[in-house]
Amino acid sequence: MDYKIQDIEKSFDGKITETLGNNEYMIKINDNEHQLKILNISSKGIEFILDQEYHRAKYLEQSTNAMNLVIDNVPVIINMNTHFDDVVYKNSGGGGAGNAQLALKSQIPGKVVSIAVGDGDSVKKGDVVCTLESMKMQVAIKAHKDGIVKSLKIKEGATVAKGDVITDIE
Amino acid sequence: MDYKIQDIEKSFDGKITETLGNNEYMIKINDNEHQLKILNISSKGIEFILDQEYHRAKYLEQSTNAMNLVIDNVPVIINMNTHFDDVVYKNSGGGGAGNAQLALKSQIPGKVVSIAVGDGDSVKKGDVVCTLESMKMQVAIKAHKDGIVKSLKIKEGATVAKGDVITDIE
Amino acid sequence: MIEKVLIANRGEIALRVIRTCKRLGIKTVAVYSDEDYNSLHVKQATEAYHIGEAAPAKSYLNQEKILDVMLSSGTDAVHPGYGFLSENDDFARLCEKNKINFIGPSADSMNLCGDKMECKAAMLKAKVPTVPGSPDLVKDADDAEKIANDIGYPVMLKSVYGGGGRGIRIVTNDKELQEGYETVTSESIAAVGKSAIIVEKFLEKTRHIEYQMCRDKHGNAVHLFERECSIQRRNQKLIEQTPSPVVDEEKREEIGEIVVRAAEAVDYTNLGTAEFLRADNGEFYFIEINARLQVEHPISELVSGLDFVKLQLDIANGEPLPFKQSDLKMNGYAIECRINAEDTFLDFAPSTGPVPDVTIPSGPYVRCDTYLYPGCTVSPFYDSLMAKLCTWGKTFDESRTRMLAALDDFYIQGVETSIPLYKTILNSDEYKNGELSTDFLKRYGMIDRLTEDLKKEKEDKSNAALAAAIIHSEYLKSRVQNNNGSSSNWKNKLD
Amino acid sequence: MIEKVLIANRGEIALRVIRTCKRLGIKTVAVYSDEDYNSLHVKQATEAYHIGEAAPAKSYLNQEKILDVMLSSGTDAVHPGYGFLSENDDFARLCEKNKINFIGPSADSMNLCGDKMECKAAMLKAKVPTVPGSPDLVKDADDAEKIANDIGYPVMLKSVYGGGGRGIRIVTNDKELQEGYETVTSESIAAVGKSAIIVEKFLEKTRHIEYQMCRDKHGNAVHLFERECSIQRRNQKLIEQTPSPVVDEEKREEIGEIVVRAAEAVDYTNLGTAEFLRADNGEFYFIEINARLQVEHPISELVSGLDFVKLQLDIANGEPLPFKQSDLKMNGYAIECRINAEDTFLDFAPSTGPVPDVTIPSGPYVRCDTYLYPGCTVSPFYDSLMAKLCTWGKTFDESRTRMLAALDDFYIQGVETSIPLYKTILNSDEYKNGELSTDFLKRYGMIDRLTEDLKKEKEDKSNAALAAAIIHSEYLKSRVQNNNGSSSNWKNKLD
Repeated sequence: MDYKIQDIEKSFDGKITETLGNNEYMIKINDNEHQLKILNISSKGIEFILDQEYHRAKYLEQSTNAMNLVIDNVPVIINMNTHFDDVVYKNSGGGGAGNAQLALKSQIPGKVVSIAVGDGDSVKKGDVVCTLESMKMQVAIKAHKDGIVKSLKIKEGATVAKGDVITDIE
Repeated sequence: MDYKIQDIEKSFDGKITETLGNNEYMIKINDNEHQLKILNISSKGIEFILDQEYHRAKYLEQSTNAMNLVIDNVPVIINMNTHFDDVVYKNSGGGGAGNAQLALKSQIPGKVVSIAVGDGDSVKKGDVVCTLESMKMQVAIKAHKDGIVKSLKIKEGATVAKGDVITDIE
Repeated sequence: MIEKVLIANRGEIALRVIRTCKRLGIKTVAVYSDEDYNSLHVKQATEAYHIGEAAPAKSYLNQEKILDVMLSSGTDAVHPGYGFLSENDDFARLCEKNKINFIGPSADSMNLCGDKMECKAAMLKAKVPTVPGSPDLVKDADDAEKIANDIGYPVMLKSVYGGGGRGIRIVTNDKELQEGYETVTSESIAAVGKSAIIVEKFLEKTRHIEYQMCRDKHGNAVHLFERECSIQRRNQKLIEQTPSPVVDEEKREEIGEIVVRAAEAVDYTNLGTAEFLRADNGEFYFIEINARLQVEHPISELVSGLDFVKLQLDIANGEPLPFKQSDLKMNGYAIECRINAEDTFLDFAPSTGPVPDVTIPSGPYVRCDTYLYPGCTVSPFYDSLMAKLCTWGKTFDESRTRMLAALDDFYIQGVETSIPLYKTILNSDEYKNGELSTDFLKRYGMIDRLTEDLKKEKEDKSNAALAAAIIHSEYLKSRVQNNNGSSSNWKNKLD
Repeated sequence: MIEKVLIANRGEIALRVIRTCKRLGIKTVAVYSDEDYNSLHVKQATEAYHIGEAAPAKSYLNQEKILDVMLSSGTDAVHPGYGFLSENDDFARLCEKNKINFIGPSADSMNLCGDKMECKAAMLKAKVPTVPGSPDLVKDADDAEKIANDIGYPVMLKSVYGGGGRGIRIVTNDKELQEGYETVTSESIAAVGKSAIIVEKFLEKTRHIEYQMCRDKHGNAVHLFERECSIQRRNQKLIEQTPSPVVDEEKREEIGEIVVRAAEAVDYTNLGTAEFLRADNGEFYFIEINARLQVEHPISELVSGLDFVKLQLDIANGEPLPFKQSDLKMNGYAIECRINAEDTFLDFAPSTGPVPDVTIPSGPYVRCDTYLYPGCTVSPFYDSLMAKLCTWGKTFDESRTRMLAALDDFYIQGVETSIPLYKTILNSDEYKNGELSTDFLKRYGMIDRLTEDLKKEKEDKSNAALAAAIIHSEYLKSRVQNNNGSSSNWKNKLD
């Protein structure tokens, strides 16, 4: 994936290249490989040892394309393309062949930040139905098929669990 | 309610006598009235001002009859009779007149610590069906009527939400 | 003897006073506004009373309300801290009238300290050097020219009705003075309809050096050494240190004797501060007396070993000073950084809001006076000082390197802080060499250097930041793709 | 010059070393066992290496593994802390062989300090007073009687193979000595098959007083004043203070000169401690040298203003001491309380486990060296010292009252601690008056007084505790009876 750190000119290419077990991974950043060991991880932050050096990151706000974090007390904004919307989309039934499934289900737990449609609206496959906030990240939930929005189940400000039906699309 | 503090001889009678609004209450302990203002409260502890003096209590383990807390860094064990089991019991349908309701529902959210019965066992009204841990307190869930345990829905270690069916009793 | 002290203040200074009182077995009474229910001073005092709304005028400046609390709680003394009512002679007088021991100077002395013209006159009488200039308003341009020639150019022409750069001219010769006098007069008349001009020597590259002073009710007075507070923004101190790099033992004694005379000149009792400007030629000029305990008192505590709040209580109790000047020895070097909630890049604009997480530095010879705790709030109603970070060292460089390490450890989430700027300053050669002046930030382009330092810091951390971002992305995806969202599961899955 | 230091230790002492290195720009290498992944020393060092299982023998005592890390990480020096390998002369020799600068004495000097008999002989030669007794094993009962009469009764008969109270007799006259000699011999033979007896003067009501000493590689030596460490349990120090209440300036110098001779007698370099017993008659007797930085070094730092880890690094770099004895002045009073994870009422049995919450005290003249943080774990594999709480004061009573306030602020959830005991001790008249002895706890019935204090504390807090319980009960009930369980809802409901 491509990353860009705000205020720094060069851009970075980074990915996990190997999982070593015991919470250890090999990570490649541009042309260099680094060993990473996770000590703690949660939705709030991560503690890890990278090439024998301890680091602590706190995740602050983020969108799918930018991450605002504090690394060892230094605030950093990283711009990236996580393709996270796509992953959510695929897992909610979007992109699949079958059109039979009516219910659009949430693939993540989260709080409903905004709703883009109302009962009776017609939507195209891939249209944003609502936006959830999960783990401090805003994620768009998209229609998995063309159709009419029927019996919308969510309210702004309410929370949904993973697997909860957001709406039927007929 | 009657209270007894471990290692202290005398016993105490205490209750809320008045709610003053703005998170303030009058509390009577033995013969003296005290004014109490809550600053913060959660299942983990409470911060309050009692007669103009700030206190902080942390709740550690507790059962329905004993509370282990730390008040201003001083650990204290209080023995008491909260009648909490009774409250739960009444709210789960027990003590009522109607015998029609099959489902025994949990009136509190909690973790299943132990299960006292199995499918097909016969129970009397008031028998312990299972024990939940909620807010660090162990609470017995009792049968709301005589009958046979049918389709027990819970597992040890699992969590139940308020209103979840624990079992049917036919 | 004082047995119960009301602290008519909030924030770190309220905590500072409570700490000493607690140790001495003296009861404390906190007062708090709507904004401060959950503040530490409420939690640490023996008693706490709500006194009103968030706006200072409705709470911390509400003399009648505070008096009510003092009377009803059986308080026998009041500590005003700094700011708020601390230099309000009406309040001091109100306390005197109600037989509450005001921990500070008498109302009359405070009044005299607060009146700049009268105070200057008292100092001149006591042979305390003040900035050379007209003793009073000048009559006309020729009178001004005469004075300018007496004190030597450059001089400043100042309308007493001016302010904000208007009604002020720096002039370097007679011709400029005559022209400038006209301009200042017309500017002042244009602005406020009248003009009244004084002449003062213009000092370039000045340092702000002040002396802690201390005088009991029996007339015994000492100074407790100097502090240099030259690093400022908009006339507000940012970093203070003691000793000053330009004050040696001899100078310390010379100015110290003047300070004792200054305290006597206004019949000052309790602890206070005499502020001076030091010109680049080494001359000291008295500016004013701060008639209270100062923000930066901890560094003087660190080099004297004294507890200034205890000293204040003792003096207020009428006890004689427990030492003579010759008993006092300066020990080591101390620095204070004022950790403000402000955005250096927005011209130090305040930055307020909730602070969900904070890490307070600690360690040998590190002291941090603060009201911060995880989950607290930095309120827009009060000043931006969140913490005073102080370090001591046997040498200046020990104190400086300890400060740098402590600044590195200090983490405050949720608001902008002055911490990064201080790291840049303390790492600069100019600071190391003691080349200080009140225009330090501009003179040495510190904000630009800070920008560079922040960029370099980000570059140093880029690999670690990316690693954190990569792992977080994978973790998020796994929570979507996997039924059970726990982190341990994710780890097992990737393994 | 040392540029990268491996710290062959864990816990607070590893953090202490890292702190000074960080300030000086020296890189640090932490090592950690399976138990210590999440320990602060791992997080604060420049680099961290895993070295094995939790059991010390498999990690912190594993010389080969630690050497591997030193060589592969490019470390040029090792700081051993205290405990673990700090007094292991094999390890010091291994480092010397591999050109790693061992921050401590030479292997030979360490070896000599560790051999009680040889060390005593070296001290006698240097005219350092040791506990009077047989210079070596006694031949028979009559030999023992002769020595006993020389040094005066009471004396102790001690089998060198004894321990734990066995093979030891205190005798007060010739008759008891003859009988005791038989008993000790037969006890020792019964226990280990052989017997070898020494005679030593028995000292009653002794104080443990030790001197910090310091000697560079050029032979310059000074002492850094004494510490009194008489308050102990099972021969382990609990509370230390400096100066000792029974050491005045004259005595300090007198014993200090002996300490310098002791350092020279074993060719000691770097920092170390000479331990003495002080008999009730005022005589000092050397016991042993601790050839390392000691747990209680912070209080000596607080009264000397020095950074002992920096001093160690400088000496290891071959630099001469930057001061002479006459440059050193003792400043003020310092106390250390060792905050142990132990249950006072279970004979100080260790108490281990997770620490979900902790509040570290801070404030002027308060220093806390600790590895604790909220969410850490007190491991059963290592010693019970969780924190060293130190306070300084211009007077002893300032230091003492600051310590009491700091102890009050110290909260550690999840394990039993020695904090309540220390509050009882520091509040006692005997402690205030300096009536210290190694049997202080028993002599003054401190455990019983603690029981009383704890009861009183509970009584004082009973109203507040009940209020908390009452509110909690109502809150719980409302969560059952009310659909929405949030606390704010509950408050509204009750209102």
